[in-house]
Amino acid sequence: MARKSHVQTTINGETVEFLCESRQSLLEVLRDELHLTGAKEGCNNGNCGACSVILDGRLVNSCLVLGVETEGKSVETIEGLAEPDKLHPIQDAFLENAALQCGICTPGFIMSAKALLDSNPNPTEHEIRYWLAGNLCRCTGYDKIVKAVLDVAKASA
Amino acid sequence: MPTVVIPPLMRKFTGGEENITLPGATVREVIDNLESRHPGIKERLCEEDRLKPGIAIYINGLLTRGSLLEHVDADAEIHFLPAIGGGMAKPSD
Amino acid sequence: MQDFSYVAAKTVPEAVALLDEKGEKARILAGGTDLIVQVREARRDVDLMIDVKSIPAVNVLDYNADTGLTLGAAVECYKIYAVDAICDAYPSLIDATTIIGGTAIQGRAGVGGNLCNASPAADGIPPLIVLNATCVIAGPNGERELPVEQFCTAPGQTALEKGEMLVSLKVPAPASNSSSFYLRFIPRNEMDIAVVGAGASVTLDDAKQTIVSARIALAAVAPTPLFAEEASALLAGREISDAAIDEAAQAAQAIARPISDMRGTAEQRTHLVGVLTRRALNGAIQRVQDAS
Amino acid sequence: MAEKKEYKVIGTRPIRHDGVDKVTGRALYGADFQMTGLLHGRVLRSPHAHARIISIDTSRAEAYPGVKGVVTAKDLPDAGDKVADLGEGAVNLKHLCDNILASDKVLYKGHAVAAVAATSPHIAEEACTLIDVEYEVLPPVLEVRQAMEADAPLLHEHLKTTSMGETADEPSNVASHIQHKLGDPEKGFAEADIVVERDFVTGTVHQGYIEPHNATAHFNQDGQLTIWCSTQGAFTVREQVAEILQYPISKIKVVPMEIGGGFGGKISVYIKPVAALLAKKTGKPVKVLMSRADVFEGTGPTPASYIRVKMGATKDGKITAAEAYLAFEAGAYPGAPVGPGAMCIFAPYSIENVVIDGYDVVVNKPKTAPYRAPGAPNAAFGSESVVDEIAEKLDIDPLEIRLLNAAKEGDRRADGPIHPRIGCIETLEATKAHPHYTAPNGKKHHGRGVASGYWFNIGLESSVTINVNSDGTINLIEGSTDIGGTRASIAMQAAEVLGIPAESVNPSVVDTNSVGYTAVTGGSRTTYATGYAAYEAAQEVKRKMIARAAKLWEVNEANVQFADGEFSCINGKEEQISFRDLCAQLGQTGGPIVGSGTVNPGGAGGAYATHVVDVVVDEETGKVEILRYTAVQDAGRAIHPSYVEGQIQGGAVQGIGWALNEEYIYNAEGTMTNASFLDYRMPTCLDLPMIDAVIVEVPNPGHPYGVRGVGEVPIVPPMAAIANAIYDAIGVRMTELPMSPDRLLKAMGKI
Repeated sequence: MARKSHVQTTINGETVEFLCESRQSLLEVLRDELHLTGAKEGCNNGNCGACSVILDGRLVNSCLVLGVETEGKSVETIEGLAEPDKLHPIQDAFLENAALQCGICTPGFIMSAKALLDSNPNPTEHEIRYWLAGNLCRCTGYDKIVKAVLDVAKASA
Repeated sequence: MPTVVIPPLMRKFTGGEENITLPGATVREVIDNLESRHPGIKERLCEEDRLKPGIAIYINGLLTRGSLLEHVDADAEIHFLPAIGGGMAKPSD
Repeated sequence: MQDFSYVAAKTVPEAVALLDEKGEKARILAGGTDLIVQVREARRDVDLMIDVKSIPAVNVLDYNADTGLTLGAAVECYKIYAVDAICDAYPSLIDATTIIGGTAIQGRAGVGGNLCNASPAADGIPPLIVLNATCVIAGPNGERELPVEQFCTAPGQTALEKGEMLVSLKVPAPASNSSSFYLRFIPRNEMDIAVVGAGASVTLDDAKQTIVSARIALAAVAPTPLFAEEASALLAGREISDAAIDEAAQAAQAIARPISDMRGTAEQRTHLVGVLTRRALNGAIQRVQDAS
Repeated sequence: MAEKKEYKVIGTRPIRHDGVDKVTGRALYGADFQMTGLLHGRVLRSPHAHARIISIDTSRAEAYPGVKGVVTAKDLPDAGDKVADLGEGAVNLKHLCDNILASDKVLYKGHAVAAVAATSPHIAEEACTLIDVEYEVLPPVLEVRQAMEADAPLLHEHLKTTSMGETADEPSNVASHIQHKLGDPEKGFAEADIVVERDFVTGTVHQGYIEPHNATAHFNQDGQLTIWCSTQGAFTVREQVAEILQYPISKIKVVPMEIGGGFGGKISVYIKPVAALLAKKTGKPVKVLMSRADVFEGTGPTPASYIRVKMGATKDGKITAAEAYLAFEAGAYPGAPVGPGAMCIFAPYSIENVVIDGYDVVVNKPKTAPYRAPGAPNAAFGSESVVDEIAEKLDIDPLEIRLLNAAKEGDRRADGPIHPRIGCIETLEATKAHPHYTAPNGKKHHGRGVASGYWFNIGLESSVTINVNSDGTINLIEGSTDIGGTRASIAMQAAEVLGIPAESVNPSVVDTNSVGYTAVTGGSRTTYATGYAAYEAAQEVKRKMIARAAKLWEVNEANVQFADGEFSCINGKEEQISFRDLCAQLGQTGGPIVGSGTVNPGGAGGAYATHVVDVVVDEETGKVEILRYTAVQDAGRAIHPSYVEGQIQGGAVQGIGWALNEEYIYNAEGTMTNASFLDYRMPTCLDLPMIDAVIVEVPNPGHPYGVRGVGEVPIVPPMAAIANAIYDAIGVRMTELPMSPDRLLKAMGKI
């Protein structure tokens, strides 16, 4: 049996400890060990963005990070975005704009949009499309997703 | 009386006739009457008192459940068409 | 996915010792965007991943207008294009780092890892070749340097010997009146692997009308990224003209040895080498001419 | 007959009911399901496209630490010669079972051969490599025309061509032949001044939903089987699993989790019966997940096809005759959507003389599954390209020629039935009036194309139950899995009936034990048919509420009227009570109120779409960029316009992917070489402009609010529209999909 390592990390502001095998990705750890199933597996090789999380302030595909690599690091996931009584403005904008259909890509898109707006609060449509190109959506044709992100940018301008 | 539109691939049974008007208040009656006029055609449409898989019935342009018990109006137009495979339209019993 | 061990090395000697001890089945883990996928898909057999991201030497990102750039092997793409001075000095490197994967990939992947992965289609390698970069390699017998165009030896194979690792890349400071350009052809606008990639650097005379020197490099048209040496040499001393650029493009086409695969056909690739070489050269020239 | 009138809820854009769960990551999809003691299953798949299985030895896998059970086709009941009649049509049961786990032959690379349950997914995966399968490799058949040749290797020794009930004598890869005929095509072509005939080829494409298939199964000690999964239809999962396992429906409960896209691809079952078999064998709950490669190689793509279209027209543009030959790849087992393709191909036109032949042909590729208007996009690529060419040769505007020949109410479709009220002309007129169509378009290598499309839509069974709450809200229970906002569009129809806000409806999608039979979310039927059931259920609630008001006021029910959410007394008493206030009185007036509706409506009402696209072609690289895109569609009545637009935009973009880059690329051995999201190139947002969705409303008389299905038809026009735009840009007619850069370079003579 594969050996497990002890890892201590910060997830959505809380210190979390877990045991994991070296071969378990951060995505597997989040979903299977910590039951944070908001990040989704769409391709498991970094091409769909459904597993996007923010690691030490930078957007990453959690399927391409090993769980053991997160020792001492800070992870933000979709579960940590809303306040107890209030959605994050990006979440509101996705709802207002009907920017989701099946919803499987939505957590990834929202985390990706958050990382974009954190570093560039007022992106152009092209900048949004460039930044979100690593997130695949098969339902919406992206139109309403891009509009939702533009709305958030406008509101903060 | 209802009119049956004979599918092109079955017109050899009807001597090329495309539209046949015959009595019947249910699909079953219409098919039985069709069979007595053009023997052999029922075997192509039905097996064991059910419509063959792969064949669908449209009455007045609407897809039915494919039951032989389906009611047929006096002026109805009946089509036997290939059932739409690929997961779309053949309802289950 | 096969089971393996993981070590976060603290120093280059520690990583080198582990590599030396474990041999082929030990791999350096930097961004992991290629390695993790390869192991997951059973395309690479690995017993040990040596995470080098906490080693200071592989995280250096230092640019000096006189001495050039030192780029640690584990520096992620996004850190490179965040530095304005690097964007100005090495635009081809920025062209590449902003198109490797998507933004999430760029949060992990780096140019050093791109080089060590040794994909023939790597976007990061042609810019390094045209920018005259040198690899700084550490091994059991100390450090050595190698021109970047000699680093890749076959698909997925490098000149690294047993126990050796890439520590950093050194890129000379750009000459005056010089610039560089990298582009690739992909069917989509992002997220694809290059069907063909072409990089070019040029140095022009003060009038910006004559090419003093040029370097051209190609991706995805041979088992390794190629330095198009003859095509580059053809341009030295030539006045800028469509004819000169066409000649160089043809010379570049002549060295392409592409295959047909799911990403493109051989004839398409050969054709694209010509198109992209022209565009890369014109792009680099334009950048020099646009600079005030 | 639904008339244009004012609605309070319909046509508004409320926040969808499941929205907050889906933007916070809390919504539970199939793979998110957790359970104590869960085992993880993985499937071993064939490395060969066509081979006989000589032997399977699972002993090494069974001995591997952590492995709890291994299953193969031997664990399935003997299928014999039975025909399974399923929600997806009549299917040979052996074919159905063999596609779950191959028994004697593997028929495509990726065909499931065995499965392992273990304590971790990694162990299950490792154990799969320890299963020893001996194959006798056979030559693969990878293309439809090759498969139809007399000397082609046969996939199935006993498969014989059927044509409307008649079965051929000799075995063949052609499973069936269909034909539609109208008028006298020969005469029609003789009357034409111009005849255009072209061949078209389309590649194999996948639905490309982002969520891989998943299933968790558990057998209770009493034999009760529960399956938690993502599916387009819990009831069809129940039926298919019951048939495959030969297990009573009453002992199977299917719990539909949230579903991450389907587009037709999550109707057929793949790993659900496998999870059940593993659960049975191990006595533990087992979760089976597919990888992305499994999804590409092991689940239904939509067929590649060869299509020949011939159309004739008079000088003034009247189409006099049309002929089509459609040969569709079914994949490994019969069932290509050639029927719908044949139904739809000329449906935007009123043509007197038509003949259409369709062939369903097996090849060594995964068995195809429905994909958004299955069959129609392939067909329309051919017909809409030919119509464009006729228009060009006659120098008639492409929209004008479509208007001149447009199908309308009362016209006979080529397959026989007569069109009811349809919105073909209205859609074309709206396209003509759109500023996009008249915007300047003359730059070098820029082009504009248009194309139309038709999809018939379906009705089928839906059931809804409404429980009235004392606070004036209702709980709406439905069996239609919500893939794109249908909780909202169904709830809104009930809300409209009861005069309450959409927010006062709590919709739930429940398991197969908890609601009446409901067919799949597919065929663009959900807002139409389940909405219809919700309407009926709400009507029952309304009737019962009227009875309560009558009781409260001690009047006859006939004296109670309901309008705008208020019950009032007519004839005599001055009484009025709101829906909400009356709900608070339910206890006093006789207890809870439950309304139910179950429907199987026949009047789904076909949908038309016309798309306009501007492209620019890079003449040196062959790359096509989409610059502007407008999609006009008759929705009958848009219940929630945002989600109607979303369907239109999403369908158009899937079509753009199909048009430009998406295809299964096979090597000579029959291995798909691009089975990943890296190399199966679906559009990213950087490849697209905004998609302008224009909703036309020609109410469907077959629905109380005039709803027509909207989900499928938007994928029908894009391929031809883009091909026509490319022609406009560079003067080259592209007849092969995808119109990828290398094909454009070849067509332009650059390579």
